Amino acid sequence: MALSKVCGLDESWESYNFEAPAPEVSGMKLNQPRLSLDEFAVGLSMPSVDVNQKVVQALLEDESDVQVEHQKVANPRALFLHGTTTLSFKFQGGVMVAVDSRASSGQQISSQTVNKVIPISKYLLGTMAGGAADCTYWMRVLNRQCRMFELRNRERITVSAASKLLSNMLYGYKGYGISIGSMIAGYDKRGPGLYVIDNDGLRVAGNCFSIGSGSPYAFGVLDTEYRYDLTDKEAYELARRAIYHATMRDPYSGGNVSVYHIKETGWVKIETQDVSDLFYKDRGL
Amino acid sequence: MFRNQYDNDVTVWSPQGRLHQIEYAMEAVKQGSAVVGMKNATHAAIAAVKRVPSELASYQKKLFAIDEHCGVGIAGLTADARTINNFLQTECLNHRYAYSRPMPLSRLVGTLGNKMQVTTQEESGRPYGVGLLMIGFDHKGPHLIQIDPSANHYECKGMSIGARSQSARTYLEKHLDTYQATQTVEDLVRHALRALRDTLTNDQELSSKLVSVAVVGKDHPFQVYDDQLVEDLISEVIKEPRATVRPAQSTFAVQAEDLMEEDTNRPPPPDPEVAVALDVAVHRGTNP
Amino acid sequence: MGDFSPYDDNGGTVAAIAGQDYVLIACDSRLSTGSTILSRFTPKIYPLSKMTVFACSGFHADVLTLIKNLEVRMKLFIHEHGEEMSTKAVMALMLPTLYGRRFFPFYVRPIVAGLDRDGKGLVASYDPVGTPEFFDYVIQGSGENLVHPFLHNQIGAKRTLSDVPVQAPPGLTLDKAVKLLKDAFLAAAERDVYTGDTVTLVAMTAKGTETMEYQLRRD
Amino acid sequence: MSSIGTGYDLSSSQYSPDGRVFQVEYAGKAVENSGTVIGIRGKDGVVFASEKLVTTKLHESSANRRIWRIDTNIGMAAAGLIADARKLSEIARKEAADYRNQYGVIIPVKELTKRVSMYMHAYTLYSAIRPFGVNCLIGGYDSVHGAELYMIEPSGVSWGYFGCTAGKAQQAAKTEIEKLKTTDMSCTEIVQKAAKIIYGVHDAVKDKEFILEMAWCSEQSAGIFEDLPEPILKEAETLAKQALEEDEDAEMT
Amino acid sequence: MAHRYDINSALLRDLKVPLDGRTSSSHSATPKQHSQGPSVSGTAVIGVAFKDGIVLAADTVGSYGTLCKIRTVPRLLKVNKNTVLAMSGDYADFQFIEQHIGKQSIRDFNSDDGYEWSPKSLHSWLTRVLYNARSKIDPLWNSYVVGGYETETNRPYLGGLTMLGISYTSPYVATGFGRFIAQPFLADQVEKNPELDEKTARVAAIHALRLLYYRNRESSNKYQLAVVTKDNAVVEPVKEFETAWDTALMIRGYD
Amino acid sequence: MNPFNYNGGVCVAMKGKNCVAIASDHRLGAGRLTVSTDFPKVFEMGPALFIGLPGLTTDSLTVVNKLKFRVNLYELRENRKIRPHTFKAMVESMLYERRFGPYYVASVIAGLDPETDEPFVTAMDVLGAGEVNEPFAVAGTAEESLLGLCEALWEPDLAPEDLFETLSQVILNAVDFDCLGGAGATIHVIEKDKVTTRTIKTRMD
Repeated sequence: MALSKVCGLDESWESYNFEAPAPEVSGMKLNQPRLSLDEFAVGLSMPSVDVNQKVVQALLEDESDVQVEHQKVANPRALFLHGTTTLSFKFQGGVMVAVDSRASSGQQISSQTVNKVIPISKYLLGTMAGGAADCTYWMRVLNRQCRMFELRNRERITVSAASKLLSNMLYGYKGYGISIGSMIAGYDKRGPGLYVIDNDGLRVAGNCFSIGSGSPYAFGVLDTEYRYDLTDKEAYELARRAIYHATMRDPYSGGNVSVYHIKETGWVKIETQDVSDLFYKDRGL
Repeated sequence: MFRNQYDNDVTVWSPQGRLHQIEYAMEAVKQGSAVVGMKNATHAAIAAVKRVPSELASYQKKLFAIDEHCGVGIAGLTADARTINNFLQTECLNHRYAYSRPMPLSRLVGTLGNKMQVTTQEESGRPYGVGLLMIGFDHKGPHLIQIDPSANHYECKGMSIGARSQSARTYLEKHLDTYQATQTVEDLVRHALRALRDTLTNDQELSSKLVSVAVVGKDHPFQVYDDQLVEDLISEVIKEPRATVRPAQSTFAVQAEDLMEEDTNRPPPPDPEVAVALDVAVHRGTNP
Repeated sequence: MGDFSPYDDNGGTVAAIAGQDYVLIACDSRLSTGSTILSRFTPKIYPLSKMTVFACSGFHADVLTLIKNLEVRMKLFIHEHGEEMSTKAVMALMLPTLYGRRFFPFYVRPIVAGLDRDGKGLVASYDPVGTPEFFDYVIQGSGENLVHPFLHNQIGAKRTLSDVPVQAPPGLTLDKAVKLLKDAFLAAAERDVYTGDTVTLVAMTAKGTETMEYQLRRD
Repeated sequence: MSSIGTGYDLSSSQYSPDGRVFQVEYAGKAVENSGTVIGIRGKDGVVFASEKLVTTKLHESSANRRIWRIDTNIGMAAAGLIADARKLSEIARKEAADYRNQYGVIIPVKELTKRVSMYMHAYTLYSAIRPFGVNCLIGGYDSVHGAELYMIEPSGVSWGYFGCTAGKAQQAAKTEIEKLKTTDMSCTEIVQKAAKIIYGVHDAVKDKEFILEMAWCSEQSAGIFEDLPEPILKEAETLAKQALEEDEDAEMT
Repeated sequence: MAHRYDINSALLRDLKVPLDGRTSSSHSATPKQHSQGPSVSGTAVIGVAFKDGIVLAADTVGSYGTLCKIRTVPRLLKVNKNTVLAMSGDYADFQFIEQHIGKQSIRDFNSDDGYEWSPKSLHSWLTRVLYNARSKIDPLWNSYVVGGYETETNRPYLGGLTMLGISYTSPYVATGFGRFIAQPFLADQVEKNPELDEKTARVAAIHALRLLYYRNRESSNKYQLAVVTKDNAVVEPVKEFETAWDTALMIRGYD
Repeated sequence: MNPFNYNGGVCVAMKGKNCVAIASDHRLGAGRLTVSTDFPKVFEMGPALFIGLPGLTTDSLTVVNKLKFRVNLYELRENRKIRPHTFKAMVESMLYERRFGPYYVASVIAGLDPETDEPFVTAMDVLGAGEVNEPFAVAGTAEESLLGLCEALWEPDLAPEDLFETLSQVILNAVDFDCLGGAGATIHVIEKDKVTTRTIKTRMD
């Protein structure tokens, strides 16, 4: 009864009283399905977590469409983009970042031209491995957070702080199936910085990382030739070669190799090259 | 105005059964610059005077789109209008979301009226200090609806609210049949401009800098005219001699207007008594 | 849970080509579920604004909902800014819209196509949670694997990946593009049971929009 | 009203020393400023008539309705603040819909009146809200309960009536209705009487023009609450005007 | 951050064991789900558009599994003079929807502003309702055919809708089992004769039901038709159609 | 893991005018590792008869050996060259023998009839079910891409050179979209008196 609202009575009062409890579906706003306008706030809002999360999670556990008695049960996760080789290492000249550009869903190549380096600020780069949308989205969120930090504190955010922000956010969503393996690389007042972040909230600092399906091959090259005192030229060549060789051996990596160098003055893109071109150049063909 | 112990709160009735706070809110509408609206068989139009606070400032926006099929012109507190517009837009969006067709104007104002009514009955807020002229087109044809801070709304043939709007109302009453019979939007808008012209002081003249125009109608989504279009329409109207405001024919015009007959240089006529909250003019008496 | 699955795949193919001075979008009109056809008269192209269209295959209920959501967001933008969203802005809007449902994703294969302010064509495709891809041609849906290599062969094969243009080369005129997509859909309808009935082509240029329809296989 | 202005009349949560709640009484004043509304219950239905005062000819004749349909066979008419009355009509509709949902039948007029009057009463209890400035006439007809008519006052008090009035000329109108044997009359007859009453009590000097708005729920309307059909309304108006002129003539001579 | 996810409350929710063996209705650990599958249900319905109207057809069985629980139950709902709804699937869910449609119709009637359900708006609203329900993993177990005359465009309107919220329009629609058996027949009829008249459309609709009856144990030959034209919508009384079983003798190999 | 995706690879064959062509890619994988980029999957069964066997490589090699043995035996016994139709039947029955423990190979056969010089192509699944009336045949990890390309690019009565060009476009563009295929391709164009074998470059990643 409308009266109950005026009297400030608890809604549950109704159901204890003479009236039969309203069916729960009435919560579906059947009369007029309305939009939740919160969802339409312009800008970035956090993805919503529904009451039925567990049910949906169970549903999406598999990464492919399931065949049940000849009837395909559609599963959007089958369409998410995956696969990668990314690497990053510190050296005397700053931080190198290099990535491939292939995105695949299943064994099908969806794209050969994905940009897997996401600029967070002039001094910060993030790399993308795992779910492409997950990475893109959370990097956008991180980008906003970093800018807020700068506006509030009148100084650049450190690589350490930026990576901590991201890992904190991801930890909040732990167990919900987000897939991210990312390196946050940058240059701040403490010098070059490099962290690995993953979707469980892990955050580790280090000198030399590679992430993705092609990372074992990239490590093979990197670990052999990596020294801290590489010249800039040598560092570019090493980064490029590590990615290139990984793409040759890993079916889920390929396309272009892009090389970035983060210096004290900010990051610069060194080059983007088609790995197929590199191959034929290599063989002198 | 006299001090009055019953005018502090919207939740207090005066011994005469009046709600002074609502009446005061109605006064706020008159602080806003004038808006004129009218309709013919197929279209509805609104025109408004936009104020420019200084040479360097841009003008205050007067006309707002609510949905493809409707929009409003406002007079009074712009900030309050923003809340109302938001509400109206959301309602229209929701209706389209559920039913894939535009919300009928009667339902839209109905919901708005009920929302506004709450502010006239509860202490937690104050009544909205803004009047609206809403134009729209739905299955029933074109609409012009006046909405007051008192939460009343009236379906109108023509109407004007805001500062010096009585002069425009006089025009609207006098030419009621003429503009209702217009065949084109342009003719309709010209009438709106003429009515609006009557609200201007003598040192002002219609121009696209001063006037905004919006129309809506059959197969014509709500559209705020750009300056060029407005200028084109104005150019004809300003060729006409400026009317001496002469409200004589009006059945309901307020007495004070008669003063205007001889001397056009006198200050503009005062606005009429507010017909507040009730559907009838309440004669102001002294309080006990 | 029982046997209930909240998802279905209603098939269908959508494709688009961005040209120097046009954009061309194509879709079939078959809506199927499992082995049966629900409707042969449901094209998958939806206009969003004067400059932008949206095309989408996948789970039709999600598609319809996604469009409603986009329409709401675009209208709010108009209310806020007093003008329609540019094609580029719509393309950017897709990520938050799709990612907002990250934990209960739309099963959709969307394409956004339109003209930029200079009348150049723009197309973008997305995965179900919003990863964008900007390219001069895109194709999504049940016939994707069949037809994508063909378009690649006709448009994109000879170029190096390190420098992929956003518009197809000037040599690919609108007429050629129409023929190309028509052929592509004929091929898709030939081998993909979820694609067929009618191919609808929408060509947008600065001058206006033109819609063409051709019959496809109906079996 | 000896206590007016003594400070005990500023809140509806406050009694005056002589035990009155002035705010509720003042709200009643608002009703008395409004155009007259009458409701009459006959043997086969109820009829509402309202004197809709016209403040400007710029308003459409449909503007400012004061009679609303609440459910298929129940209507409501109101005198007082129209915005308040609209809100109450909305509340009444909700209650009627809820009842229908719950029990699958139309709400009895008595039950509806009870719920609306409880709602209005709640607004007389707190200082943070004000009483409704509305007299609410609720009436309906169905074959089981027959015709029913109730009026709720701003205080939340409600009574059943054979005929009730509210607004400016409520006293005069009441006197007129009392002259009728309403229980024996059919709605068709009542319609003409009601029109005549409204025309009769209208104060043409103070309020220049008005529109007669009428609705009924009767056997003739097939148990649907609806606006009086145009021809019947026209006829009643003509008769009322004639009667009025005759009266005036009689007075003159 | 309207939907900020609170990990603790989710954990607590999962761990909570109700002491009295049942969960409180408003905060249950597992989301409430109504229809896990259809109970008393109706089978396929048919819709055919002709050149100035539409025909909907349905048999009148409410079956409970293989039991023909109710022999005569109306599965066509006249919403107003422009709009008719045909249902298949769970009957209780349909009644729930029916109640809400009625509620809104009364609201429209009360408002007296000439605004009411149109086939398109009903189709759109039902789509949202069914989609919302499926999104709660709590589906309303129904498919619908919405038919009518759209006064705005002055054309007949015929649309289908599945329980997941997949909605579409088509000159011929069949739900459930009808998609396999009736739809090809209807397609043939409509494509052969794009300017179908009412009479042919009626015959086609009844024949489609007959075809279904031959192969569907959940249907019967008692049926109802609804015809909507520009001026009116009529849901006709229950009738029976003729059947011929002489060819049945020639069918071998299924026993 | 799907055994077809363990080693990867594709085959495609196409009819021309009095000629037929068959092609395969060069990649050999082992799960998520590319082991070799020089592993064509087309095997010669006679002067104008070839079979492509993408699938699980260990099975492919076994099948090839067994088939070669049976073909030799057939030709010795019959004292004539085996016809593609006959060969198809042979493959069919051999694969079906393993109905309940199949070889994980799909097969593409291309050849000219030794008597009529009629072009012949067919493709078969693991159990030997095939179609003979299509002008092209595809198998392997990029099956759908190949099919789409053939459908769009194939024309009737292609001359040997055109056939080569068309087939190279088909395989080239198909493996560009396949993670598990690529790394070069070999194409055999079979005419009445000669077989032209050429290797083409593809992307290597």
